Amino acid sequence: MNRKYLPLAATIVVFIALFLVGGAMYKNFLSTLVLGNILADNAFIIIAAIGATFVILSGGIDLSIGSMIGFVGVCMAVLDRMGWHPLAAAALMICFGIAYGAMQGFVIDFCDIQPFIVTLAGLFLLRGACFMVTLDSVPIRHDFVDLYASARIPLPGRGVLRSSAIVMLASLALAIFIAHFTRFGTNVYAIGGDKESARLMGVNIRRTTVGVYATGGFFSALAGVVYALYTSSGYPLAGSTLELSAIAAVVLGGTLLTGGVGMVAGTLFGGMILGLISTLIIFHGSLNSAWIMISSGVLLFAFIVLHRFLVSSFNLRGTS
Amino acid sequence: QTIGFSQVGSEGDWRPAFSANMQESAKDYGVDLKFANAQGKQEEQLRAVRAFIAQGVDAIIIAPVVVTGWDQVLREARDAEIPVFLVDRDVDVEDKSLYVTRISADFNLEGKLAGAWLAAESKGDCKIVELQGTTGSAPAIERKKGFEAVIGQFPAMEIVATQSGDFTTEGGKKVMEAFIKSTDNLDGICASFAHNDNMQLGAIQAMKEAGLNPGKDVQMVSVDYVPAIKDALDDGEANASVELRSAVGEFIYPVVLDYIKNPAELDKWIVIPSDLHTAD
Amino acid sequence: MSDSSTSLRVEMRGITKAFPGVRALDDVDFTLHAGEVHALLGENGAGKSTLIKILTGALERDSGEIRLDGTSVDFQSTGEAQSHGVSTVYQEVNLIPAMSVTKNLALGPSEGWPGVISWRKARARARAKLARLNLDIDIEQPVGSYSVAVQQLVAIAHALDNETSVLVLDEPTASLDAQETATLFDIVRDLKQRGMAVVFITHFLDQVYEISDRISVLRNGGLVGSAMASDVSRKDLISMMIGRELGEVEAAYSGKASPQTGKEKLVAKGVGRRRTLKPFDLTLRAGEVVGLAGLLGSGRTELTKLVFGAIRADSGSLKVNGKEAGSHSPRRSLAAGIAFCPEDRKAEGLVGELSIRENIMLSIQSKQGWLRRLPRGQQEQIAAEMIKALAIATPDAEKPVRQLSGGNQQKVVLARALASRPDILLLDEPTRGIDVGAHAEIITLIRKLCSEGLALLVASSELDEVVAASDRVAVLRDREKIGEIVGGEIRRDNIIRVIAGDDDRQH
Amino acid sequence: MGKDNHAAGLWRALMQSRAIWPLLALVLILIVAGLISPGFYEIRIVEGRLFGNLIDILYRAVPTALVALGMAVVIGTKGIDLSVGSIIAIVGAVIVWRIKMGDPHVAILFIALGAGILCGMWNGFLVAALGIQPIIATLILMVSGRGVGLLINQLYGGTDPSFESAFLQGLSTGSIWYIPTRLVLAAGIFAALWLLIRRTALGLFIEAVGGNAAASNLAGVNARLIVFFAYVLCGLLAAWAGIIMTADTHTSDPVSVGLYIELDAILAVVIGGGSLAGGRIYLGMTVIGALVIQSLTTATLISGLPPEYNLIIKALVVLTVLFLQSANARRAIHRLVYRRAS
Ligand SMILES: Nc1ncnc2c1ncn2[C@@H]1O[C@H](COP(=O)(O)OP(=O)(O)OP(=O)(O)O)[C@@H](O)[C@H]1O
Ligand SMILES: Nc1ncnc2c1ncn2[C@@H]1O[C@H](COP(=O)(O)OP(=O)(O)OP(=O)(O)O)[C@@H](O)[C@H]1O
Ligand SMILES: [Mg+2]
Ligand SMILES: [Mg+2]
Repeated sequence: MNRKYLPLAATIVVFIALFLVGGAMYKNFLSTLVLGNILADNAFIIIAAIGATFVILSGGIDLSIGSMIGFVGVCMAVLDRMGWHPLAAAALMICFGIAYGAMQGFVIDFCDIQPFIVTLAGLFLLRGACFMVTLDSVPIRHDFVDLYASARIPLPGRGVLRSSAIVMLASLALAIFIAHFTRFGTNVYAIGGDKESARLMGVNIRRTTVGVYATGGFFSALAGVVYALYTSSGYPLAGSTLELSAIAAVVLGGTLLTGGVGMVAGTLFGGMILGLISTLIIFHGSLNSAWIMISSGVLLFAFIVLHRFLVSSFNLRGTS
Repeated sequence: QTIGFSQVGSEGDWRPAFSANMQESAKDYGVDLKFANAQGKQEEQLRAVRAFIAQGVDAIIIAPVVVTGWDQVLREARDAEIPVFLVDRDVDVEDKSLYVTRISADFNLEGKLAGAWLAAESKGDCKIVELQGTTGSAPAIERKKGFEAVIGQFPAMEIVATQSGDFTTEGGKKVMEAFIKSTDNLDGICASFAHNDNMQLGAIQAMKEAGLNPGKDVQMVSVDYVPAIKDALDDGEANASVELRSAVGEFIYPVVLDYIKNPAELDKWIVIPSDLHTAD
Repeated sequence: MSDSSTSLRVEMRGITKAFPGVRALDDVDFTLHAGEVHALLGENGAGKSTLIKILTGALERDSGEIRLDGTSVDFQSTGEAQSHGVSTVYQEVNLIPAMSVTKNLALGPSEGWPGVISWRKARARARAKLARLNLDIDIEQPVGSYSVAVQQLVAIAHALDNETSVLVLDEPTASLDAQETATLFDIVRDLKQRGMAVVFITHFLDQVYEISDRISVLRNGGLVGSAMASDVSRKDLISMMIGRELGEVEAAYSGKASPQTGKEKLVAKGVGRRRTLKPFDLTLRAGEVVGLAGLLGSGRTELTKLVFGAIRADSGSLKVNGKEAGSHSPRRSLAAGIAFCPEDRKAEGLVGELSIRENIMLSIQSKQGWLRRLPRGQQEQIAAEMIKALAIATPDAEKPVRQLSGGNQQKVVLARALASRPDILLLDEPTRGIDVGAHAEIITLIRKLCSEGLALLVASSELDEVVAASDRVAVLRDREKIGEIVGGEIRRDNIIRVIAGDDDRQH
Repeated sequence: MGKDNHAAGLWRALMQSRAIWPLLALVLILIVAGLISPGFYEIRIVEGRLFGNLIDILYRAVPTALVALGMAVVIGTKGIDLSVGSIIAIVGAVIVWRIKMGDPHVAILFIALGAGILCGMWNGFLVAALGIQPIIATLILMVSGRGVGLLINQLYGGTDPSFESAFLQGLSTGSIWYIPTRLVLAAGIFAALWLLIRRTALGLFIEAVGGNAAASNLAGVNARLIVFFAYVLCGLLAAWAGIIMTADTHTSDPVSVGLYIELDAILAVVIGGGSLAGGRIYLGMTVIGALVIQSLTTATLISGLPPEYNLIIKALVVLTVLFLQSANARRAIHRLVYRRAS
């Protein structure tokens, strides 16, 4: 096996191990129902994280994800109140996401400002914009939303694959294609690996940077749409601090935050591991708030250490 | 009985007390409580409710983070034949039969109580500074609405400055410090209304440090009635606090357990009374 | 000359470029004809790389005009230059280390933006490009896992494209062995035949005469002159470059008679590491220069790193100054008086953001410990001494090293090692990219240090340098030390014979 | 003529200096605030200490500035510390717990600092010894640290976490010679830190490790130890901020105290010219960065705008400052204006 698949394989192994441990500890855990829930409940995080994967692979970071999700949500809700069809509203918001992302990318490259700060300003700006749109949470009531909510593919066992999960898997396929089979994807890895070298090798840095953040914007807006449909509402505080979960999902999936190394597929499992950690804690159920927070940290730690251990031990054996 | 309880978070003094009360009094009622803390995120809450359904609990109690977005998951609970009870905040669903009942205090009423007390105290003539809760959060919105509904009746009552103190002592203190400067030492201000006690406690500190007399120069009214505000009331530094009970296990569990034993139609809102406490 | 004006490919007129504090190029003219190899020479910091960066769109010029095939051009990016048929191998190996060889070779200006890539085709193309350079490596491995020399070849492969009409090579041979250089030159000749115009920068004068048709010399940002290669003698060329005559330092070292007499400074017994280098024995004596010879990837770098403790040995024992060096690390080695100069200055040598002074101080300071900071005055004095001793071309010691020319960066790496006043000095490709004049001065300096009792180990891909400088040569092949050559036996042909394996000393 | 040249040279040097843009931003914000609120610059003496908006800005900026200084050091090593808010929460909980246990308050000061150091050591261990990426390594403490704080609160019951302590409150809200004590102490800490970074070789080592860890290692720098130390230092400074914040409100609120302070701290470092790519530490400019953020916050608070606008204003101001710092953007603006004029 090629060495570069190792972190991904280790992530999958750890996910399965954690899932089995949960199954051994709690009744009703080891079921397709729980698996389907993890897929659906984390769908928007994973979609956002897929966008973040591109940004991180390019050596950048996008902190505006959570606010974008909130902003898309409130706009969808307000547009619904104004009588728009949710799909039309979604299309508009996705265009907005792409445009906003592209603008961030342009500012980052043209003004040579660090992405952390530009997107942090984006975090403030979009959250502030949410409050401008509405302070209340607004329901989205439309037949399409009910249709979206009830559409599902049954899995063997009690579980179902909900529409959110389906959208998420489709985005994943799209993202894998973009990252690994297009020139743009290769350029993203290149500027993340070494921007100066990439520039000298003839990669168009500005176009790639703008493209990367536009892709990020697309996926976070899509995540916002999924979130809005999933909760059938818009809430100005929705998605707060979600950017951290998304970044954590990317990194847990084996992508290096310094850019240039990683895989989109890993992000799926990174996101599922975060969901699994929460689900395990909820199934346990007898922890108080303090221990809930502590144990999510401890589980995160355990996962990272296990992952490292797996990767390094395979690495040693692999080359001998 | 196994009951799943999805809590909003653990911010401030009030909510941890609420959570602790729920977990402790569960023992008295012989309930196996599955406690989940959403840390202020609706997605965590939806996850928790789904996990409760997957676990097959006997009933689910939700203290919602937001009012909207519940139709879908409540339908899933109904399909799994698990009754859902709301505590604390309300939900906005089309089909009210999706939950059994809401057992809680009334945020709007809390705001109104505070407003009414202040109107009586100031004889309907008062310039007020307001310390809001987290922007966009349900209690902040409701308490503001309730309060404004009452003072709207009195032409001479007016909110002259309002800012968010994020429900924290620190935030309340910072905001009050700024108010003190922007209103020239609270010149002409007759009252401070805070959406929770923690912010009011911060405000009291800020006023004392600026050489003002909270509770005397300015009427201090807030919501929650946590232990620390009791001391302030005793010292005369605060004037009134609307109690939001944290020991609500005794109100909630009997209703839930009764319902599990014999499911009967209940009122959609069982109101836990909010009392107004003053210095005396 | 009149006929060649019809085939004038590139014409640069009045190119000027200033950086804060330096005038890197001052009104420089440069022309390039189809079917010629034009060597661009000059001291370190003369402005060669700057000139070609301006030609290829990597830098903006302050003034001047560039014409390509008669039309005025203004490339905003290297990608744009590439699509106009100008490809370049820049001085610092510019590849993406974490990406596979295939992907690196597939990078470039993209036609049709969201283009889909067929990796099957890309792999075939990569193999073909590398085959042309006689390079047989696993193209799925990340480029960073290969040695600098291999990376250099991959960078050359990246620039070799049939669509290209102008090929610019900035010190492509600095880290190549004779064999790879020969392969490269065959290719260049072939391209020339087909009418391609080639710019070739190097500090090896032999190579200049071997391959180039015309020579231009830069000094201090100004053009000294251009001439046909056949019209200038080596001596004239050198004085054009450095502005004075060069003494006869390059003459063969005559002191090879007294080996094995100095005090044993460092003794390695069976030191090795699995999958890295087979256990070897090596002794370094005071006042002695030991050369390391071998082919590309034979393990010279590994050997120096093992001795320095940059790679941890898993067998054997190492004695430094008679004392057993227990667990060996760069920090301990430094404290024991060993200094090391790594081959990859960009990745392992320099901290680009820090100034020249700070880079030079790093080793001395870590020897002193963090609490005993050298006073600023003393730091400046040491830096100034080093800048003078190694002729580092810079306006002042506070310039970030990132902004220095390649050769001057290499001098800073050397300066750091020398400034820590070592008794044992390990140099891995120490003169990569250093100009003729400075090369001579550095060799003089190092010999002086040796005569004062320094033990020196030097790994170099320039066999002549090894022959010229060493009292003893250790030869490596396939990650194994296969022999030592001593004293008068040190001759180019002897070494090649040992490397090739028809020597009875093997195994 | 000569004088003119000299002035022009000075002007150019000024425009090229890193310090000018953040300072300019600070001055601009203060001017705008003065226009909004006429009494903005007034300084009086109330209750034995200086009192006024300008003092408030300095006073309120202290915790952010302290955390930002620690962050600057960590960022210098090419790291990041997301857990500073959690460290503040833990320190707050520890203080209240030890007070309720009846420890002498001077001892509590050291226990609290110890708690911060311990947290820093944990982060440093994960990053330097286990080699975990800093953002994820510190995320662990970020998510669990507030839980630890809650847990410590439970050690004494936790229903009423308020306390009184003349000593600790003196450190935070007291004053010496009309000057708030926390300012005096912060100035002392800044001086000590500056000496530590710039008058020992530590600063050089940190910047070298942040710039190129592999090269620094080969140059004999113990890169791991340096990185470890940076996190410990950051933990210590966050602990001091935690003491000030806890003593300020004399209560412990682990869930929300210092929420998002890590973002403000990082912002301060960047406004001060630091780069998240590591390799440089600018202590003085970081403090200016913290002052920019705090004056912005204070100005927004007194502006009378409803709180919904806070974030948008912050975003716009931050972007403007960064635009000004960007040479490329300045050039573009210049070109635009120039073309318009001609
Ligand atoms: N980005 C930069 N900023 C400031 N000065 C620079 C920059 N790039 C190059 N210089 C300066 O310009 C001068 C010319 O450098 P250049 O790289 O062209 O030299 P070179 O002739 O290629 O030397 P070498 O043989 O060492 O590669 C040097 O003094 C160098 O310090
Ligand atoms: N520290 C290291 N860890 C892993 N691999 C390494 C390390 N150092 C070198 N290598 C790899 O070992 C191989 C041998 O190359 P190396 O540079 O050691 O040979 P060499 O004889 O010095 O050749 P040259 O210097 O001419 O390139 C290369 O693929 C190189 O990338
Ligand atoms: Mg050069
Ligand atoms: Mg080598």
